[in-house]
Parts: sequence; C-alpha cells; structure tokens
Amino acid sequence: MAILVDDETRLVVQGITGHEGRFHTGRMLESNTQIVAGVTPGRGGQDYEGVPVFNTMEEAVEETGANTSVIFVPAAFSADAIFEALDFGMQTICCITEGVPVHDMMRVANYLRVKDATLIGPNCPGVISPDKSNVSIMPVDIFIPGNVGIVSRSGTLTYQIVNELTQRGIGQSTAVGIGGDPIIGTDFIEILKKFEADPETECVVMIGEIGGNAEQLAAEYVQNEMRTPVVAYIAGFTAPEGKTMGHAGAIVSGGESTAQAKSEALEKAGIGTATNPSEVGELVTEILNHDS
Amino acid sequence: MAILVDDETRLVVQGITGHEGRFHTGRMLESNTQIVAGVTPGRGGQDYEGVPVFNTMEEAVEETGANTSVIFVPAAFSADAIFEALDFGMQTICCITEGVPVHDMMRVANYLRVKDATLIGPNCPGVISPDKSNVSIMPVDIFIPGNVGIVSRSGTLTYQIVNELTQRGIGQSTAVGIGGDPIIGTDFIEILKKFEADPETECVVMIGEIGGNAEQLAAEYVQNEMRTPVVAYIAGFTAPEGKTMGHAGAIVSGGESTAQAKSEALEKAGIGTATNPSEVGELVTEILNHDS
Amino acid sequence: MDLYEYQGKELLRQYGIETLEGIVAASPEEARAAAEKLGGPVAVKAQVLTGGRGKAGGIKVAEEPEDVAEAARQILGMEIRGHKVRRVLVEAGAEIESEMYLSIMVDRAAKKSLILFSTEGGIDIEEVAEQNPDAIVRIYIDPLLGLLPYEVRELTFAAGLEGDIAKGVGKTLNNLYEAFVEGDASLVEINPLVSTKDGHVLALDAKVTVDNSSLFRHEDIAELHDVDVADPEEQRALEAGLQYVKLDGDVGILGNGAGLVMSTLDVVAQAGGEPANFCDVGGGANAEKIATALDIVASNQQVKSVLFNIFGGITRGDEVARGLLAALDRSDTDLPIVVRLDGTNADEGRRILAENTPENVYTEQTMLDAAKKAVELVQDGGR
Amino acid sequence: MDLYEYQGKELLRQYGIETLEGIVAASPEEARAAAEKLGGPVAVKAQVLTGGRGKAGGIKVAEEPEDVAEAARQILGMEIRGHKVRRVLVEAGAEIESEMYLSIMVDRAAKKSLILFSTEGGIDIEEVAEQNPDAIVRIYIDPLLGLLPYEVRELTFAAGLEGDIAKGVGKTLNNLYEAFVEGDASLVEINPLVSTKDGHVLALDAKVTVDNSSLFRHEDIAELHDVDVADPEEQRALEAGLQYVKLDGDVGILGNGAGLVMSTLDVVAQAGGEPANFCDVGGGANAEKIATALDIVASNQQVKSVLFNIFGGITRGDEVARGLLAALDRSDTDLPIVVRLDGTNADEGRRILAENTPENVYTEQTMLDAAKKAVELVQDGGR
Repeated sequence: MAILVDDETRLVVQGITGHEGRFHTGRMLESNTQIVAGVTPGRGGQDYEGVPVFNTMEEAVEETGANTSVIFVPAAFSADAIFEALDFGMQTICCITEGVPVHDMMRVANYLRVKDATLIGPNCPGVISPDKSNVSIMPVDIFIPGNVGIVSRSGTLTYQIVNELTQRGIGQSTAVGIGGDPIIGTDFIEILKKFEADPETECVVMIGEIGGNAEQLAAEYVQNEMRTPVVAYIAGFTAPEGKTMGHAGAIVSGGESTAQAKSEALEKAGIGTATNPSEVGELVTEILNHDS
Repeated sequence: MAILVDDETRLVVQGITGHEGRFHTGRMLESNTQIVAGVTPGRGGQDYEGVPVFNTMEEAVEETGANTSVIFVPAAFSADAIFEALDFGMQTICCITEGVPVHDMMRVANYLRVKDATLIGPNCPGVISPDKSNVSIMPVDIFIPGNVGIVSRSGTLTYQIVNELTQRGIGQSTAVGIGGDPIIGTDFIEILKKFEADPETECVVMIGEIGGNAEQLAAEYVQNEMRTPVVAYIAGFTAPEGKTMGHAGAIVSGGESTAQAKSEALEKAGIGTATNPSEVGELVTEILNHDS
Repeated sequence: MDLYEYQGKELLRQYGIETLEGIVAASPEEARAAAEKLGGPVAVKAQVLTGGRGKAGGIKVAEEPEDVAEAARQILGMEIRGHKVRRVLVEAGAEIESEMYLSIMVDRAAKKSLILFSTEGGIDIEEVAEQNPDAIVRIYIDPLLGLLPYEVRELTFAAGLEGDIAKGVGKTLNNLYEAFVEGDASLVEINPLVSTKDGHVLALDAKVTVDNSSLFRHEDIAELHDVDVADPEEQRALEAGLQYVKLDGDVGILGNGAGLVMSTLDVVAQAGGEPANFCDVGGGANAEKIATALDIVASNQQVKSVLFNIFGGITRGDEVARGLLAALDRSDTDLPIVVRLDGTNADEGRRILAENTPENVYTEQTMLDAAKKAVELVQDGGR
Repeated sequence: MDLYEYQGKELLRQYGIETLEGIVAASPEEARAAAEKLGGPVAVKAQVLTGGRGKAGGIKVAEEPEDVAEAARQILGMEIRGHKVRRVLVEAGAEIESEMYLSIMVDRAAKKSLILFSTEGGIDIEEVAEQNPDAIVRIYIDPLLGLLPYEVRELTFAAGLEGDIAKGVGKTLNNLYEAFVEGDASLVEINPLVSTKDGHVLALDAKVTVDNSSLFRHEDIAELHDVDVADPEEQRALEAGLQYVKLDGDVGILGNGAGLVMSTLDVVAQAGGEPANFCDVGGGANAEKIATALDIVASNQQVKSVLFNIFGGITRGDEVARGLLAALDRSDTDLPIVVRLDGTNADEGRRILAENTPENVYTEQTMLDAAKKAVELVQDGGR
C-alpha cells in the first residue's frame, strides 16, 4: 500500500502543453506513471509523448477514466483548474503551480469541504510512492520503496532528508509535499491520518518550517490519535520576524509561527524532533530498529 | 422516538418579537414546547412570555443551549437568519417565512451541504411530533401521537389529511411540512430516510403537488431503499400549465411537473396513491391492519 | 413576473449583452416613425407574455415605413394564446449567420442554476430536447462559486464553437449569468442567440422571468409590472391579497390554503364538475377578505355554483363560521354556495352555520360530499 | 506588498471608508503648503512600512504652517526601525470621541478571513490580546458566502456598540471587507478607527498588505511598489529572480530551495556562526543566476565566508558542478566559499569540482561539515 498515489493512479496532466507541463510529463512517464490524458484548452485532439490531449477535464475523464490530476497551469488560472478537477471527480489533485493568489485558494479550500477529494498544494513538489506512481516534480532517483512516510512543507529540504534515509537504506512508502503557501489544500493532519491508516507505513517524517501553526495542530493530533511513530524537523530558527523566507507561507508573523514555538510544541507532544536533516535519519533508524 | 423534534428539542425563536413570532411562540408554549430563547437584534435583554430575548444567535445558544430554531423573520432577512442558525450549530431549523427569494435559497441550500443540519422550509408550516414538541404553526389539536409519519409540501392539505387519520384513531409520529417553494432546504427523500430509520414510524404519508420532480425522485427512493410502507397523495390534477397555484413552487412547467406524471411514477414504484384526501385515511388503515 | 421582450432586452443590455436597435410602438403611427428612425428593413414583433407569436403571425418583416405601419396595424390588437397585443417592438435587421439557444434557469432538484445551450436555436428547445438531445449542452452552476471560466470553456467546446463565435458566446454567457443572479431571475432565455456575418453575437429575442419574491430589492423591475394586461379578476384578487387563477369551468372554488384548494379542484373534477377558478383566501376568518373573494368568483358569469372548502386549523371552526356569515351578509350574490367546514371546532362551526345560513347556502360534512353537491347544483342549472 | 498609510487610505476611500483629508509631502516646503491648504491644526505623520513610528517621534501635531514645516523637517530623513522616512502625510485634525481597532486578515488554519475588532484602539492589538483578550471580537468569514449581515451585527453587539457608532462601524466593516477581497489583501488594519464628536466613524490609520501573488490582476496597486526604499541588495536580487533576505551575520549563504536554505541558516547558527543572508537561487544550474547571487552576497561587506549548499535533484550533480564553476569563473570574489554538493549524481559532481576548483573554494560532503567549515573560515579571518 501507499497513500494518495499508487498502481491504481490514472493521471491527467492539466496544462500538459506548457513548458513545465511538458518537461515533467516526460519525467513522470520515465518513472512509469500511468499518464492517461493531458488537458489544454484549444489543444484537444493533439497528443504529447503518446498522451492524448483534451480541451476539457470532462472529455479527458470520460475518455480515459482518469482519477488523479496534476496541475501545471499558470497561477492566474490555477484555481479554475482545481475547480474543474474537483467537479469531474478527481480523487487526488496535486497543484504544482507557485504564486496562486491567496483569496483564490481560500475559495478553493472552502469548496473542498463539500468534495470527497484531496488537494495537495499549491506551490508543492507533489506526491511520490516509490516504484508505484510519481505525481510530482521530485527527483525520483533519490527514492527507494519502503515503510517511511514523508510529509513536508518544503521541496529541496524533503529531498535532502529523503536522501539521508535512502543512504541509510531506509525506503519510503509515500512522500507528500504539501506546499509552502499560506493556504494549502491539505495540511499535515490529513496526511498524518492517511499514513496512520496505511499498514505499510511504519514511521512518518514530518518536515515543517516557520509560518502559521500547522505543526502545533499536527503535534496535538499525533499525541492524541496516532500510533505510528513520528519524527519531526523544523526549519527556520534563524529567520527574522516579518521577512518571507522564499515560500509565501514561510514568515514569522507572531509567537506561534516561530520555529522555536513549533519545535517546543512537538517535543511537548513527545515527538522526536531533529535539530538538523542528518539527525532525522538517525532518529528514524532508531525507531525502525527498536520496532523490529 | 420521532424525527427532527422531540423531548430533547430546545427551541430558539428567531424573530420572536414580530407579529407572527409572538403569536406562534404563544401557541408553541401552550403545547409545551421547550422554548428556551428568542432572538431579535436590538431587543436583547427583554423577554416575551418568560422567554429571554437575545440580540444574536451566538448569545442565545451560549446562554440557553438551544439546538433547534424556528424562523419568523421577514423574507428579506430570512436567508441571513438561516445562515446565523447554521453557523451556531442548530440541528434542525424550520423557516416558516414565505417569500424568500429563490437565489437566496440556492445559496443557503448549497451552504447546507457542509453543515450537519436539517433545514425545513422556507414557506412551510414546520414540524410537530405530537405530545413531544411542536415547532410549527400547525393546529396542534388535530394531532394525536402514533406511528404514522407525514411529509408534505402543503399546509392545510396536511391538516386535512392528518384530520382524516386522527378521526380514524390513527396517530402520528411526526408531521413535517417541507414547504411549497421551488428551492427548499429538505426534500422528500431526506425526510423519508429519517422516517425509515425511526422505529416508531410504521407507515409514511407523502403529500405532494404539482411543480418540480421531487415526488418522482422520492418514488424511486421508496422503491429501492424503504421497507416502511408509504401512501401518497398528489394535488393539482386540474392545474393548467404556467400558472402558479398559490405556492411559489406549485406550477406546471413541463411534463415531469404535472400531477399526472407524479402519480404515475408513484404507482409505478408500487406506492399506494390516493385520489382524494379521504382515501389516504383508508389506505393507511389498510396498511396498519395488514401489518398488525 | 415575466418581462416583455423589450424589457428583457433592456435588462440584458445593462449587463453588456448585444441586441439589435429597437423601438417600442403602441400604434401604427409610432411604428412608422420607428421604422423611419431605424431605416432599412425592420421586424415588427408583437409584445406578449406568451410563446408561439411567430406561428400566430405576430412577427412581420417590412422595409417601407408605410408597410411597417400596416404590419403594426395587423399585429396590434391580435390575440395570441389569449394575450392581446398592445405593443410591438420595431427592430432593425441584421445579417444572421447562425441561430443558437442559450438559457439559464433555477434547477429545483439540483438546487443550482442550470445553463442550457444549443447550436440549434430559433426553434422550441423542447423539440430539440426530444429530437436531438445531444445537441443540448447542460451545465450546472454552484451559486456559491458563480460561473467559473472552465464552465464557459466547457460549454463552447462541447458545442463545437470556435473563434469569434466561441468568444462572443462566452462573453454573452458571462454577462447573462450576471444578469440572472443580480436580476434575481428564475429564467433568462435567449432564443435565438445569433451570430452575424460581421462576427457579432447578439440576442434576437429575450425571455426573462424575475422571481416575484425578490421584487422588494428590484424597484426598477417591480415598476415594469404591467397591471392592465392582467385579467381584471386576477388583478382585483392580487390587490386583495388573494391567490386567484381563472379557469374555464363553472364551479367556483374557494378555500383556505393552496394545497387544500388544489385538492378541492381535483375532487370537483373527479365528481364530474369543471372548476371555474382557483382561489385561496389564506388563513384566518377575515370577513372582508372572504366577501371580496366571493365577489370575484361570482363576477365570473360562467360560474353556476360555488364550493367553499375550509379546514379550520389555528382559526377555529366557530370563528370561521362567524366570519363566513358576515361575508355572506356583505356579498349580495344569489349563487348557490356549498360550504364544507372541518377541522378544529368544526362541530360548533357547523352548528352556527346551520342556525343562520341564508337560503342559497348548503353545508356538507366532507370534501367529497361537498364537491358532489356543488356539481349537482350546476347540473340543476345553478343560478 | 505593504502599502504606505497614504496609499492604504486611498484604497479604503475607493471603497467608501471615511478618512481625514490629507496631503503627502516629500519636503518641509510641501508640508507647509499642505498645512496652508488644509488649515487648522494638522498631524505630520512619517510614511514608513513599519510600526512604532509614534513612539519613535514620527508623528507630530502642529498648527502654524511654519511649525508644520519644522515638524516635517524633523521627521523627514529619520530612521524608524531601519526604515528611512522619505515622505510625510499632512493630515487635517478631528474631534475624536473614541478609538477602536478593526482588521481583516487571512487565517491560515481556518482557511477563512478573520475579522478582529476592539473598542480598545490606538494601541498595539497584541497588547490588548494579552492584557484583555475579552476586549477583542473575532469573526471568521467563509469566502464563499462573504460577509453576512448577521456577522456585522454579531460584531457590533458583542462589542457593545450602539446608535450611530454601531451603524458607522457596520458600514465601515462592510466596505473594508469589500476592499479586502477585491483588493486581494492579506491584511487590512485600521488602528485606530475613530468615532468623532459629530457622529462619523473614520480610519485614522491604514495598514494594507496586498498578496504579491495577486498583483497580476491589480496593475494599479503593483505600480505603487516603491522600489527605491528596498535594500539595494534585495532589490537587485528581486530583479534577478532570486529570493534574498539580508541578515546581520557574517556567513553568506546560498542554496537551492527555500526550505533547504532555511535549514542551512539554522545549521550554520548551530555551528556557532551568524548567517549574513538568506539566498535561494532556485532550481537548475543557471551559471548567470548563480554568479549574480554570489555577487550580491559578496557585496555585503560584513560577509567573511560563503556557504553554498546544493542538493542536486532533477538537475544532476554534474550539471550543477559545471554551472557552479562557470559562475565562479564569472564572479571575481576572493571570499572563501564552501561548497557542499549532494543528491543525484553527487559523486560525479564532486569529482568535477575537485578537479577544477579555484583556491578560495572548499568542498564538503555533508551540510554539517560544510557549515562547520564556513564558520571556521570566519573565525580564521575570512577575506
């Protein structure tokens, strides 16, 4: 098993004919993801690397039975693409696009409540279940299949930590980049829930950063509801107040949003919290050895 | 048991100080409904017949633990009152007010999807569970407690039919007037589901009329999902096309919305359908005698 | 409330939808002046709140002002499906390339707005729906999200539109949805929506129904209500706060509550009678209102007997009986009236009626018996 | 993007919110002219994108034009929390009766808009939150419904407002919500919102932050961006498409990916160093971009060593190494640079680097070792 994407994933790429869409479609195809369709309005009837392109999600879903979508359309049109994916029954939607307006995302997030679907992102690297399905822009080579779930607000930091695991021979069940924006479709807790329900996942690594209080909420959830052990890492201890550190959502704007506060909440909840990426590997190794 | 309102009902009257609100509050108090609060903006701190009045639903709910509301505010402000009731956790809301704009109701109905609550109405007589709770403008004297559930789009026609039952000594579990508007909070099916799940209800009377296709959808539901027997009655066989017959929703605007079409669909689904109100009493009597 | 074509088009124009230039005329002379002002060939179109005017000869094309005046003369005063034509719209011509259909309505079951579009316009959409259902594109709009850009594309792609027409239809749809929501319409229909040889997309007709319940926030639209076309009896009922619909039969029907009155009509029909009207006097026992209702029903010369079906609910039977007697006292009708009174305190009510009824009033205990009696009275000759 | 007070007020006025009359001045002379035009006592207020200007002496009240000019002279050029004052707002006086607080922001956890209101205005809302949390009314707004009438009442009743003030605050809130949504703001704050003796409610200050991601649909707001106040290094980075934040330390830091760079800063701090900046060069191995980033980091004279932390993901380690060498070639910095390269094809990348690195470049295998080395180099004196 895995979460969100797996052997059953039938992927449609929204914005397949754009620069990013083309590049990453190629990469996902190389890692054997079942890409069944692409959508670009006005390009219906064409194909890209053997993937048929449709004008609308309705057509794409009708013709190909797609159940998952990944979005590469420009930020101004991303919310519209998400609504279209939701309305045509996508179960998992990964919006890779960066720079989606926050008011657009508030509307999307509140509409999501009536849909039985999971939106990952926006401004995220996507989801990968090694050797099963790659719906992401992540470097597939650094992953190996295994039993550690990863959930992260950051891209390259995830790669760094996955690499630490892989180098130690520790594989991953699924890695989920939930995105670095202030309003995202899916927070830590929803992903933690899925990992908790996944029999294959024996340990979860949660990678947080400054901004918001999602890590604190997650800490509470882990303490009260999870049996699967969790290892955490938080970036941004040295970030000054009021400055955006790369990600739109990574900004210290009050006491709760500092790395310090998050880290304390995690430790208080009994969650092993690494002080650097390397230590994540060590903590996970300890847990897995202890369990076996 | 009963559905929607019962001994646990703690009622707040929204618009308690208006003409209708005052009149029906008095009547509901007489039938021993637990009215715990009233709300009229600007009248907070007053009381009416011993019922404390608050400015907002938030205060009313906090102070009294109300769980059900009935709405008598003017049509222009009814949608707002419904949103307020929904946002402060009312489980059942009866909107009695007539003349709520249809676009307001579309917004309300779509917001309802994210709430775990039941809205009855608007333009409805409310809900009564005889001897338990009366959240309605219905004449309580014609009801007796028993095992027949009633669900109806019409007020006086319901009274007529309830009277037929009561005169035959057949009591009612709960009577629900779902309202005569084109867009209502709760359609037949949701109420039929609740009756089906209510062990006390042994038979359901469904009273429909021209307009829309709710009766057809209900017929399908009854045929496929219900074990509790249903007796139906449809009014409006003589209604001409394009004319509104009193209720905003009672208008023949196409083949599906005629009484003929509804009646046929009901009979096709094996539902006993009376040709006049009196016959409803006869059909119910037959079912109850047959069952016992 | 239904708007006339010219009123509907005025609304659509406010939201940026293109129409042809047109002038309303109430006489042949005004039509001639309009034609002179517009120049070129024009269409003279009957303004009536019903469909089928084309087949009924309510639309004529003419070029010379004299011919336009003559066309108007023929159309004005016509009756189309019972609606008398009192005005025509004189409208400029256009070089039409294709005719399409576009409408938005409130969908009751889905509780959403429903957009219908077809490239087969100009004819009855129900015919299209029957003969070629695939030619109709249906899109449901969530009122909390509004019309989304992808839904507009969905429509144009599904309909196979391209280029300027796709753009024009998309723009029209966005504008029409705005008009639909902001105008609190329950239906907006453009049939046909046409594309012209010079690449425009415009509304050649407009059918707009505004939700009556919303008129409190649309004073401008409420003012358009065209009182003098309504049936005079329906108009009087409206003013008295009665729900009244005139029908073709001879049994006048009154009652309290829409559902009960509808049911009463049905029962009368089942008894072999023909209802002359639907009249809901509402709750309470207001003698004034009941008397007005009686007068309105009786003023219909076709009516030969009246059935008054009352279910005493909150208003008790005894009060209803007294109100009814007071009303009969005020009304000077000699029509035979069958009264059926049931519900709360019905026995007491019936006793009061029995002691005081005038000669032309008959009382019955059940709806069925009352209906039979009313029909019998018609067969006996009525008044 | 933060707006200056005078820009924020302009936006609020567009949505019908009342403010005092005010004129922006960039010199004492302009301030004097403004005072003459406004008449009466005026406030001279420093326009800076930071709080605390009152305590810092950035607001002065004066009546005579000469005194106003003098006040402007004192304020212009001041540094408030590192922000140089280049303009003042000369604003008319008002007879203030009460000071309130009103703001709307995006609430991340709730994914809704959050309204905060307090009758204790004019002071830091966080102080109010600490000392008297009950004095703050909080209301969450569902973006699909917008601000509902009951929510406005909720606020005014909860705050105990009555009469004109309740009406004025309600109206201001409705307008502010509209400005917030249509202006794509992530924060709008009026502190203080005041009521005057003559019954008006007006915004005495305005803090508006517009979502950078929305600027494509707000050209008018995007134009307000005040380039010359930004730190020149930050400005150059912005133009080059780099994420750059200047800090106070001496270890320059570059890396690919915001999270990885944040983590690198932390690791450097843990190793006893002080980061001089945050600089994310993004994905790919664009030599041009890396060279620019190096130049910007090196141009900070405080920087004594540089740590370049790269995780080769989609861009393979060998390509990254070649890009880095090309960038070092272009850059003429003599700063000691520690390069840590890991990820896909890292071995090959490290080999390429080892064969070609200039003297001032050190390579390390892990983040921790690289951080230690960079700190060591500073302690050894750096450049």
